[in-house]
Parts: sequence; C-alpha cells; structure tokens
Amino acid sequence: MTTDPNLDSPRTAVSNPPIQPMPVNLGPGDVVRASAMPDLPAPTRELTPVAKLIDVSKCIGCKACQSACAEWNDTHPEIGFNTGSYQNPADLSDQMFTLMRFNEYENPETGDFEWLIRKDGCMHCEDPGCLKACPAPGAIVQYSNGIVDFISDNCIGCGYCVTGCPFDIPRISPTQHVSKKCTLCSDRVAVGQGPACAKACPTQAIVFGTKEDMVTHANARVEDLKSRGYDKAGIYDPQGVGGTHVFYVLQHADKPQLYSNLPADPKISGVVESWKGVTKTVGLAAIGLAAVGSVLHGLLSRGNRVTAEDDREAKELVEPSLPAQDKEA
Amino acid sequence: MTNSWTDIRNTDLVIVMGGNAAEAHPCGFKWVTEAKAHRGAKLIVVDPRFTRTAAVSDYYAHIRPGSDIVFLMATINWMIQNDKVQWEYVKNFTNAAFIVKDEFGWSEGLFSGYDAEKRDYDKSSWEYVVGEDGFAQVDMTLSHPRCVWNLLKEHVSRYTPELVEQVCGTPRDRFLHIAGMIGECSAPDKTMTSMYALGWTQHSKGSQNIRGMAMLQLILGNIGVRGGGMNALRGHSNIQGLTDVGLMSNLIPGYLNMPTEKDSDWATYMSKKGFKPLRPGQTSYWQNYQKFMVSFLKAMWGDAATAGNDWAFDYLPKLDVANYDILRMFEMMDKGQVNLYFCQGFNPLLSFPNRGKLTSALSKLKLLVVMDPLETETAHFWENHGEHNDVDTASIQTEVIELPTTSFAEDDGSLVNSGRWMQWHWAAGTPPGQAQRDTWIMSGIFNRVKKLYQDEGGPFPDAILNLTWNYADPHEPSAEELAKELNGRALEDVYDLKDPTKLLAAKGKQVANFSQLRDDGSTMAGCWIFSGSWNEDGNMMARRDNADPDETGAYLGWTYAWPMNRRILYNRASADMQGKPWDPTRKLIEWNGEKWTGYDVPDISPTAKPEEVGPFIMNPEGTSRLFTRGMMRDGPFPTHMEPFESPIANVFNPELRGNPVARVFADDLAQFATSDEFPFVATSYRLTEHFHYWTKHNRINSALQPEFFVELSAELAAEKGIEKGGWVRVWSKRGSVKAKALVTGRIKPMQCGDKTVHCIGIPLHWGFMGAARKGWGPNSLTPFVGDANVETPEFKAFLVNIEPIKGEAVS
Amino acid sequence: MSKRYYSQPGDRIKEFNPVVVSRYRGFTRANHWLTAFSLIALLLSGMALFSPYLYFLTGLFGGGQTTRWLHPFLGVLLFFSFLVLFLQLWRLNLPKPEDVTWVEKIGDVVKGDEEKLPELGKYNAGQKFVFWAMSGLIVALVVSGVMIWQQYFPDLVSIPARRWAVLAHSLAAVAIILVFILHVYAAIWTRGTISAMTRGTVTGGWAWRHHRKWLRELAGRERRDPAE
Amino acid sequence: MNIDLSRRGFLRLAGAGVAATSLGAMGFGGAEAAEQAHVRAFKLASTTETRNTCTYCSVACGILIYSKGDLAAGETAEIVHIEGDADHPTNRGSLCPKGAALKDTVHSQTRLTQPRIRRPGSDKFEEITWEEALDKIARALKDDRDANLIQKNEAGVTVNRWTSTGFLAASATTNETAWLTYKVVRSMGIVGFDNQARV
Repeated sequence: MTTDPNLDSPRTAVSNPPIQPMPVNLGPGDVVRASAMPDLPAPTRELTPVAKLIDVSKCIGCKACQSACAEWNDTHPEIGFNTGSYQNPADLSDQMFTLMRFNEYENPETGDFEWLIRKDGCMHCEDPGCLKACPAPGAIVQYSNGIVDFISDNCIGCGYCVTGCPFDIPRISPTQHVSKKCTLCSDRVAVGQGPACAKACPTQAIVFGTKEDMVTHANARVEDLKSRGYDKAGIYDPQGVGGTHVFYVLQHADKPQLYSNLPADPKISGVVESWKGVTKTVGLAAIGLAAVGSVLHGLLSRGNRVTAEDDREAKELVEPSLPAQDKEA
Repeated sequence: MTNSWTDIRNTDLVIVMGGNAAEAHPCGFKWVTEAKAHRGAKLIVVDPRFTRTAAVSDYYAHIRPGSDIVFLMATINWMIQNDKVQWEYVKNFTNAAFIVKDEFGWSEGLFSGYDAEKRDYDKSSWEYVVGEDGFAQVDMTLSHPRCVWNLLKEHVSRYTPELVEQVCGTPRDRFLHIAGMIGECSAPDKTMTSMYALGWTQHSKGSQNIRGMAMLQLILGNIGVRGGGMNALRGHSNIQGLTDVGLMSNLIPGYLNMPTEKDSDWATYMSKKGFKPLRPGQTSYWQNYQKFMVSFLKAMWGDAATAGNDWAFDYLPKLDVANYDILRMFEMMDKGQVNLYFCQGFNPLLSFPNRGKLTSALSKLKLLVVMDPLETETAHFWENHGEHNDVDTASIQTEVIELPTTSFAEDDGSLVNSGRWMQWHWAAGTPPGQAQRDTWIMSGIFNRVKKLYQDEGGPFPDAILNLTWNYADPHEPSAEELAKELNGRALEDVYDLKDPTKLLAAKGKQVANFSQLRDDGSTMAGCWIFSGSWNEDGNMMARRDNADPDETGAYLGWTYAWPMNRRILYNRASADMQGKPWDPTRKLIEWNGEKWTGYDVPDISPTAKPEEVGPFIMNPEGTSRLFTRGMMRDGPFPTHMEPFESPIANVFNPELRGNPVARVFADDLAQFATSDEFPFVATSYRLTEHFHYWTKHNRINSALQPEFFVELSAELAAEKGIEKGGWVRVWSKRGSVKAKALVTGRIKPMQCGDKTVHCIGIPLHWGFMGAARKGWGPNSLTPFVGDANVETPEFKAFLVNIEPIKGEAVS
Repeated sequence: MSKRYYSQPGDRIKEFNPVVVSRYRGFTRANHWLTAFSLIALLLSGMALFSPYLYFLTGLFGGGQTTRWLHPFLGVLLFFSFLVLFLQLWRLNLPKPEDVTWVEKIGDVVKGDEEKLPELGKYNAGQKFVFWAMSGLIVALVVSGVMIWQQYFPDLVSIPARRWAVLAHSLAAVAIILVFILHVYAAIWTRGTISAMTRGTVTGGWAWRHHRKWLRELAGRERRDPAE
Repeated sequence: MNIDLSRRGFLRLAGAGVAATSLGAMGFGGAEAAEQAHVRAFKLASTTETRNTCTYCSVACGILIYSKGDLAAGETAEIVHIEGDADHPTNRGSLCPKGAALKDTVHSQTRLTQPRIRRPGSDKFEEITWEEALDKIARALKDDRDANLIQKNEAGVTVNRWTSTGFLAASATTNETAWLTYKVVRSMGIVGFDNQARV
C-alpha cells in the first residue's frame, strides 16, 4: 500500500522516515545555481526534477501544512489576533513558511458561493528571482532537482531577495537577520522523504513527486474538475519564471488573482533584471574604464604643472602688499 | 459508525449533514476525497454555514439550525412519492410489513399517549399487533393500512418541499436538487453514506435527527453495504471505548443496562432482557444477555459472585431515575446535594451548558478532584481572571486537588475509534515531573478506601472489599492485565453447548470470543463485546497487517474491531434474499450455498440461510426498524420539534416548546428566552485548528487560531454596524461574551416563511488557561437542557443578541 | 573690511616669499577627509554587495553580515559630514559667467593651456561640477538607501518601490564613483593641488595659474589693510 | 568545490597575487562558508521510533513518536518529533493541524507536573505530595459514602446507591484505564458517573 506508485493517487508519504544515520543525499555537487557565484562548476550529477503539487480544489484549508511545517522546522509562529478572518498567522513570517490564504467568491456564472483556499509559500521557481537578486555568495542555491534553498550561514540579511521574488515570499528574521522561506524540506528530500506539509495533508491536496508525475496527476485532476463543471480548471505553472517546482491546480485557472492575488503572469521584475543585469555590467565597465582611463591619461600626458612664471606672477601680484622690512632688505 | 473510515472510499454519494467532517475529522475526510477522485462520487453538504466541508462539496444548501427533521422527513416523502425505494430491501430487511396497533396515532405534533403533566408518553400503543403464536403480524404485500410502511407514508406526507422552505429556510429548488441526487442511491448498485456528528446530536431531539437519516438509508437500502451506513463521527479518541465499557450512569460494559429500583431482584431484572424473537427463526442475539451479565459480575467480584447471591447482583447500585447524567449531577450540585466530584481528563466548566450555573454548582462542593495532564479551567474555576472568570475567590469554600496525569504519549493501551477498531499503542516518552498514569492514581485511591473499610468498617463494604484486584502490582495494574480482563477467561473448563465433549476453553485460559461466555459462572469477561481482542492468540489489537485484498477497505488484519473483528455492521444486508451481493462490484459477503463467505466477518451465524434469517440479529424482529415501537421516549417516528429557544413556533402545534418529553429543571425553564428579546439563532461548533480545550495549550495551534471570535453574515453586520475584526458582545438570557467579529459570506440570512432568520456561529475553543488568548466558550450562553433520550445538551440551536462594542484595536 | 567675492574667511596670503596661500582651514580639511573616508568605506562595502567579484571586500569589514549592517550607517555619516562641508563651500560653488567660457575651452583645460582660459575664482567649473554632483548623488543615495534599509525600515515602502530604490541606489552609486574618480584624478593631475587638503595651503604660482581672481582678491585685501 | 571557483574569481579581480593573499587574509572565508553549507542534518537520525495513536478525534490516526532515548529499554526518553504513520490504513501518514502539532501538547508549558491543592477560600494552589493528596481523597470518599450511601429505598429494595459523589471519566483514556476506573467507581456505588459521550 505505502509503496503504491499509482499516479492518479500519489502517496506523498511513501514511507516512514529513517532513523538510522544515513548520508545526506543532497549536497554541493547537486547545486546548479548559487547566488553571487557566476562561475559555479557544473554539478557532479543530474537529479530528477521534483515538484509539489497543490490541488486547491481538494484543499479544505485545515492548516495541517502550516502546523507540520512549524513542527518540522522547529519554528514558533507568533500567537497573534483574530482580524476577522480564518487566516492565521496574518502573514508569512520568518517563523511561518507557509500560509493558507482564504478568499470568499460569489461566482457570477453559477451564482454559487465558493471558498477559495490557497496554500501560499515558496514556489521554487526554475528561474528564481531571489537567487538572482542575492549578493551573498552561496546564500541561495538551486539544486538540480529544482529545490531553491536558503543557506542561512551565508545569508547577510540584506533583503535583496525580497525585491527579487515575484511572489512576495522571503521574510527576513528581525532577530537573526537572515532570510527565511520554505525549503521544500530539503532535509527530508535529501533522505528520500516528501516535505512535511505534503505528508501531513489529510486530503492529499498537497502531493509531492517528480515534476513529470505531478504534471500527469495534475492533468487528471483538471479532467475531474471539468467533469464537475469547472470548465476553466487548469494548471498554474507560470512560465514567466521558467515554471515552478511548487505548482497549483485551480478551479478557475483563467483567474488566478481570485486566489488571494496569485499573480496572473509572474516574472522577475524588469527593474530587478536591469539592476542585476545592464546596470551591473555597464556600471562596472564605466568604473573600470574611468579608473584605467585616468591612469593612462596620467601616464601619457604630463601633469598640469605650475611654472616658474606662475610663481613670479604671483609674487609680483602680492608685491605691493609686502611688509616694509622686506622692502628695505 | 456502522462502517469504517476506510470504507467511505466505496461510496457514490456522501451527505454531510449535522456535521462538518472536513473540519473536525480531516484525516477521515480523506476517504471522501478518495471516493470523489476514484469513483467520481459526489458530496452534498447541508449546514447553516458554508463550512470547510462545503468548500470541497459538489452541492450545498443551507438550513436553519434545529429544523433537520423536516428536511429528512421531506426527503423520505420525496423518495416514496417518486418511487425511489429499494423495495426488496425495505420489504425484507425493515419492519415495513409489521402491523401496528390501531390505537397508535399522531396529531398536532404529538403521538398518541402524551401526558403533559409528566412530560412523557404512555407508549403502550406504539406496538405491533402480536398474534396467538406470540409473533408479530406482518403483511408482506405492504397493503395493510396499519402496516409500518403505510403509517410512515402517511406520517411523512405532511413534509413537503414547501414546508422545507418555510421551516428550514432551505430554498425549494435546492432541496429538490438534493432529493434527486439522493434518490439515485435507491438503486441496488448505488450507495450513499451519511457522515454526521454533534450537529445532529446536540439538540433536544438529537436522537430523532439521526433516526430520520437512518430511516432514509434503510429505504435506500444503504445499511450494511460497502460505501453506505450511518457514520457517527465521534469526537474523542476513545469516546467509543468509554461508551463500550459503559462509563455512564445507566450502563454496564457492552451496552448492558444498570438495574433500576424496579428491578427489585435478579429474576425481575433478567425477565426484562433476553428478548425472544418476534418472528419465526430469527436470531435475537440478546437472548444471550444473561451470559454477558453473569460474566461481567464474575469479572467484578469473582468468587464473591455466586449463583447463591444472584452473582452479586445487589452489589450494583440501582437507579431511581433514568440517569444520573452530568446535567442532573450539576443540577444536584447547585442544590447542594453533591459533596465530592472527580474530573478525570474532563473540563466540564467549558463543556457543559450555562457556565454561570456550573460555577455556582462547583462552588458548593466540599472537594473537587481534577486528574489531568493540563491546567484546566475546571481546576481553576475559583481563580479570578478578570472578565474571563470573574469570581469571588475568597467566598468559594471548595477544596480543589489537582493531580498531574500522563498523556497519550506516556502510556500503553487500546483506544476504540469511530469504526470500532481497537488499536493498541505504546508509551514513547518519560512522564514530566511527578505525573502518574490514571491506573496508578485510581489504584492509589481504591487501595486506600479499601484499607479504610477494612480498618474502620462502614455501610455495605462488601462490593469494595470483594472487588477482584488480583494484579501483579496492586498499585499499578498493567494495561495487559486489564485488557485480558476485558476479553474474559474461563474460570472452569468451558465446553461446546451442542457437543458437551468438546472443550472450547480450559480453565484459566482466555476465551476466544463471546460465543464462549456462559451464564453459569464458569466464565468472566469485563466487556463481552471486547471478547476476542486478547485471547489465547495474543493481543489482537496490536496486529499491524495492512493488507487489503481487492481494496475493499476492510483491513481485517489491522488491529481488532468489535464485535468479532467485524468491520461493517449488518453486513448480511449487503446481499439479497438469495445471498447474492446487491452490487457484485461491491461484494462484501455472499452465501455460497452452505455458508457466508467474503471480505468481512459475517454479521450473522455463518450457516444461517439467507432466505430464513434476517440480517439485524440484535433485533427480535430480525429486521431493522422504520418504526421504533416504545424504544425512544419521543416517538416511534421522528416528528418535527423546534429547539427550546426558537425564533419560530412549531408549525404543527404553536403550543409546543422544544421537545415535549425532554427533561427540564424548573430553574432552567425560567432561563429560556424568546425571539422578541433575543432575535438571533446561535449555533456552536469546533474549528479544525483546535481540539476542544486542549490545543489552546499548544503554541502552534494557538498561533493558527489565536483568538475567540463569532461568525455572522455581512447582512447582519451591516444591520448592526459591526465591522470585520471589530469587537462585539454576544449575550443570551444566561450569560454574555466578548468576541472578535468575523463577518462572512459563508453565513447568509435565511427566509423562513415571512420571517428572516439571522444565524450567529460561535466556536468553542477558548477559555482562560493555556497559550492562546483568553476568551469564552459558547457554554456561557447555552441553555441547560438535553436530548429526551440521551441528555446531550442543546448546543446547536439557541437564541442570542449581538451588538458592536469598543475594544483594543485589532493588530 | 571689504566684501569677499571669490574667497571665503580663512583664505589669505600666508607667506610672501615664496608666496603661500591658505586655501582650507583645519576644520574644513578634517571635514573633507572624514567625508572622503566615509565615501571610500561606502564605496568598498557597497561594491562588495554590488558585484560577486567584489564580495571579498566584505572581508575588510569583518564579513557579509557586518558589511550589510555597517554600510547604511556609513551612509548616514557621509550624509552629515558632507552636509557640514556643503554649508561651507556652497556659496563659492555657485556658477559664474566665466564658468561657461571655461567649459567651452575644455580642450585647453585638458592640454593644460591655462593662458587661453578666463581668470577664475576659488573654483573652476570642473570643481563646481564635482561639488554639485556629489551633493545631488548623496541625497539620492541616502533617500534610496533608507528605502531599502531592511533592518530598520523593512516595511517603509512597497516591494515595487523597493525595486526602483535599489536600482536608483546602484545607478547613483556608479555615478558617484565616477565623480569620485574624476575628483581624485583631477587633484593628482593638477599638480600642487593636494597640499590644499593636506597642509591647507597652495603655492602662489598654483593660485595664479588656476584661480587668479581668487588670488587677486586675497592680494587686494592685503593691500587695502596693510598689517601693522 | 566552490573554494577554487571563488578564489579564481577573486584572483582575476585582484589582479595581483600579493593583493590576493592580503585580502584573502581579510576574511575571504565568508565565501568559503558557502561551500560546506548544504541542507540541514536530518533530525531523526539515531532516534527511537514508537507507534502510537493520535489522542484527539476518533479517526484514530496512526502516529510515530520519535524520542531521544528508548523507554522500552528502560531509558528516559524525550520526545523530539511526532508525525503520521504511513503504514496506517486510515491516515496513510497524514495528520490534521492538531495531530501534526502533537509534540507541542506533550511539551506544553501548562502541563501539570506536581500534585497541588487549593484550600477553601485560598487564591492559590499549594504543592502537596502524592501521599497527602491520595490520603485526603480516600478519607473524603470514605466519610461521604458512610454518611450518604442509600442501602435500601422506601420500598425496602436494596439499592446500594451513592449520589452525593460524582465521577467524570475521560474519553481520551485507554479502555484499560476505563475498565479499572469503572471497577473502582461502581464498586463504591457511585451512580453520578459520566464521560464526554454526551458532548
């Protein structure tokens, strides 16, 4: 049962966690991209891309994912207030890597009321804006299986990743001054386990596996939804960021913004692109040229020297004002 | 549950009414999503609120709290009118054909025999016509005007879609759509499952709500089949077990009854049990009652229980009233008639109605003993917590002893889940500080009391001095010893009743199952239905074979399910009169010509011929009951009754208030309100982020749902000038609470005839102890009245008023 | 005491033989070097976070975390230090008609053919440009800097605004570095300049060659009120 | 691996070996940290796994409790993690938001660790020993039963009923605890006996 690979019903909890010590199967050799490390050598091997599929149509908004996430990652989300919503904590934080966002929707076509509940968190973009924006070498890495991970030891807490992310996910710890987000439970994946949220999810609205399998499963889910009258059901796997390793099945794929403002066509902001792209290269070039240019000019052209003539002229100019004793001398 | 959680995957249609499975039982609800994903099953939700379950439903309709019977009877009426009936099932497996006495009748919301003085019925007319042969008379053609079917037909004829709209506030078209979906399941190869919980039980007529759906399921032929059944989603991890073991005022383990004063002696007591069959050849399993009762008494008092002293029958207390249930105990407490009270892992101050009365009652105790792993409000009821528990500490003379107990993670033992699976678990952690197991504490108390009686003597010490206590460590009996006691063992050699030479269980051996129990004192068993859970084959509850041949969801090798490891009750009813499955693709058991075989343990004698023996072996009729005779206090059919506090008068009889036979104490009657004073209907419920009053001690759950709130419609909010996230005061005739306002489109005003009914939702997880923000529970507001049959408090429908108030700003 | 047009208090003929002219008071020089120090520190720490090839520069400040923490505070230091400098120098950096001619003859400037250029006051157009460019860019850097100061103003502006801010910050930084290079280079190329900020004085010849009007005014003042 | 890389990048920029060493000495290590760092160490390695059942609702999900130290082997065991049992037929490893946070309930700051008593009129709990507590309770039971046990009713029928003391049992305890509780409570004649079944 528990090893059933049956795709139309993926078992995210394929097995129970190991308790015997075992080598961690996800390391430097698997890094395909690292922040501020332009000359990263090719990874020593190629892992199969993985993905977490969130089927919003199966989600009951129970927050088991939030709970399991906090438990596994030993975080302590604050005990806040009720602000007139089921959404608690009120927002993602350095202590809460994932969040159920609740949205009430009166469907104008059917006249039915719908409660759209979306699990928010890191999308693990194929083209991660956070990684692009990050100035600290190795603070953000992307493994060949698609997981985008924050390495706190290297993080300097500058918050550039916040500007880089098209989904407003990273949060900077006000106490440790490092950026935090969902790691897709890289420590669990490293020993062959699914993420804590996916294992906990009671209705398997969250499933984890190879991206290929998840897409197959997602298509089956979309078919089921269409058979139940959701003609616009579809997959949200935004190509603007090269696709994501966390993706959704939506009842209304044509209106992602219904799901607590899921961006319709997310991509890394042009501003960030030009900052990290043209500005950096052109800027560095200009600075380099200026430096080199001035040095060369300095070497080739002789400096602008004061001549004896200048000194004499100056002396003459100030002559009348020479003190008396000097004149007599 | 008649079926199991994993069986839900076999259904075609799930109706969640009187519950909120996704919210309260997410991991069980998994099997609803599986059925949807793999069978294309549909999900219907009928609820006053658009719940988390509704969020993933295929069709939703709202309903006014406390009007379920109208909806259900109207559905049955629709089935009959539109011939959506599983006829072969109804004729053979229900008591539809039984002839009822002419005196039985119904008018103006009341059945025959009502006595307004006693608030009770004379139920003598609610009976079958019994012939000279001693058997009930039947008309298999269902043409007799007095047969149950025709009486039912006539009874439900009053419940029309128009009445549903008028009383329930459910739009007519919504009702008809749902009726249509349900009707499809009358086909022998289509099944519907009903998942319900306290949304149906917590009414003054809770039992009748559930009967209503049970009757519908019988008419559709959905009881005893895969993917069908009546599935009560029980609340606590071992609420089923505690009920099985009979930790209630009127129960003896295994659903035997405590004697009352009318049972002046053993013979009188037994004369009312051991029912004879009402139809020829039927099983009527309760004929074995005496075997179970004697084995229980032997388990209690061993050698002191002899034929000579009627098996120590008089050691048992005898009741003078139906029930010393918790409501009655708090009523007595409040009158100063109770001195000592024990709360073992129970927090009544937050879980029973009318908190004001509870506090006053607790304040009159001499001694309150609380055994709990956590700091409960009950243990701290005397402590002033400002507006959250504004008591005059100094004036409270109650002595309180708070004893630290272990938690689930620190002891071994078995729990019975909703599907009657008895699952064994093992301790994993060292208890914190001086925390002790309940078994150690109870032994400590008992051994001391026993010693006091040995040393000092006292009134009737026999039952205490003779209680069997032959444990290896008398200070802390092991879970294994106790489990074996529950299963039972042979005290003498036990032989086959048909073949006296065949030894079944040698003296001192565990009995294999309850078929080996005897009424001659040669066996003992603490709880007969548990027999088989720990026999000579070992601890069956610890089995972990999760193989599931053909994916039926039975898992016969996983732990043990009472009775007899049976996973689906009444499973004989899954096959027709020839013993062939109604739906070959969903075979459960079938008759192979000699015996019953299949995926489950047959719920009938394995050799009982299908055409001869009825499937409902616990009933003397051998059938199920559409008409319950005198077995329920408030009627053999469900009839519409309004809640005690309702904005609308009973359409059948404006004079009736609530359930006409529900027990009401004088002081509480005075505290019932009317809708001119309190215009809004309130209903209470759980949230998925919390478990009752435990998880507010848990920082993660407290973060997920930190603060007490109430839910109301945008329309009502606008009417009252209430803002999202603002503070409101909600008050009833019994108390007042302060909460955050959650204004939502998930609650809508309901149009009941010419009356617009606004509903206010009140979750129940907050108090004044623990990690979450301090708040209140709905029980500060709820009425002190219970169901007429089982005294479950009316938490789901009562009247309140609401207004916006100033409070510190929302962060 | 007559009005100064091309000089400011403290500017005077210090010695006559050879001629030595006081150009900057001690306070101004200290102020300048503090400004210079903070600008260089900012430049190094900023560049470290600007390009991975320069990240090693965080080593100068004790690692990335401290660099990230220190950089904005250095920015604040620069801002106030420069503000004080600004208040002393802004008046003589106001444009004058001769600046136009000077710019037109920029070719002669580069050739060092001073005789073709108009007589100038204390500052030439190039120096004025550096002054005003610094002023403007520092304001831009401080404003955009605060907008992206994660530790103390995480929610000051929206994320899109932060994106623009970080872009503006880096553009301004590049610009100010170029201006800085120009400033330093000019100071070196124009021999005899650096002493103005070290010793505070320049030779008469230097003053005559580059800032004749300034020298004339100082000389004139000596004449009008001879020393007793 | 990246060490060389970074140093390469670094040398190219510095343009001079001398600068490299001196700057290297000034904390180039910052980049080197990147090399060692990868995913967090798996926290369940070398723990003890114990099978248990969720204590909340009666879906009765299978759970696995991970502890440092093995209770079965007589060691003290500290629970470090709890998650769903993938082998369990009902929950298949999944858990609800309550079950997923069970660990925090076990370690709740408001768990009781010491018997306490609140004297009449007092505004606080005082710690007492188990001996004191149990003796006090037994004495109170004996006295109240002696005073209030009804042995016969008016009609002379033996009823052996005790109504002035009540007992609420816990529906989260095991069947075994329940059975022992039943024996103790019933043998004394207590009829005010109930559990959460009604709520």
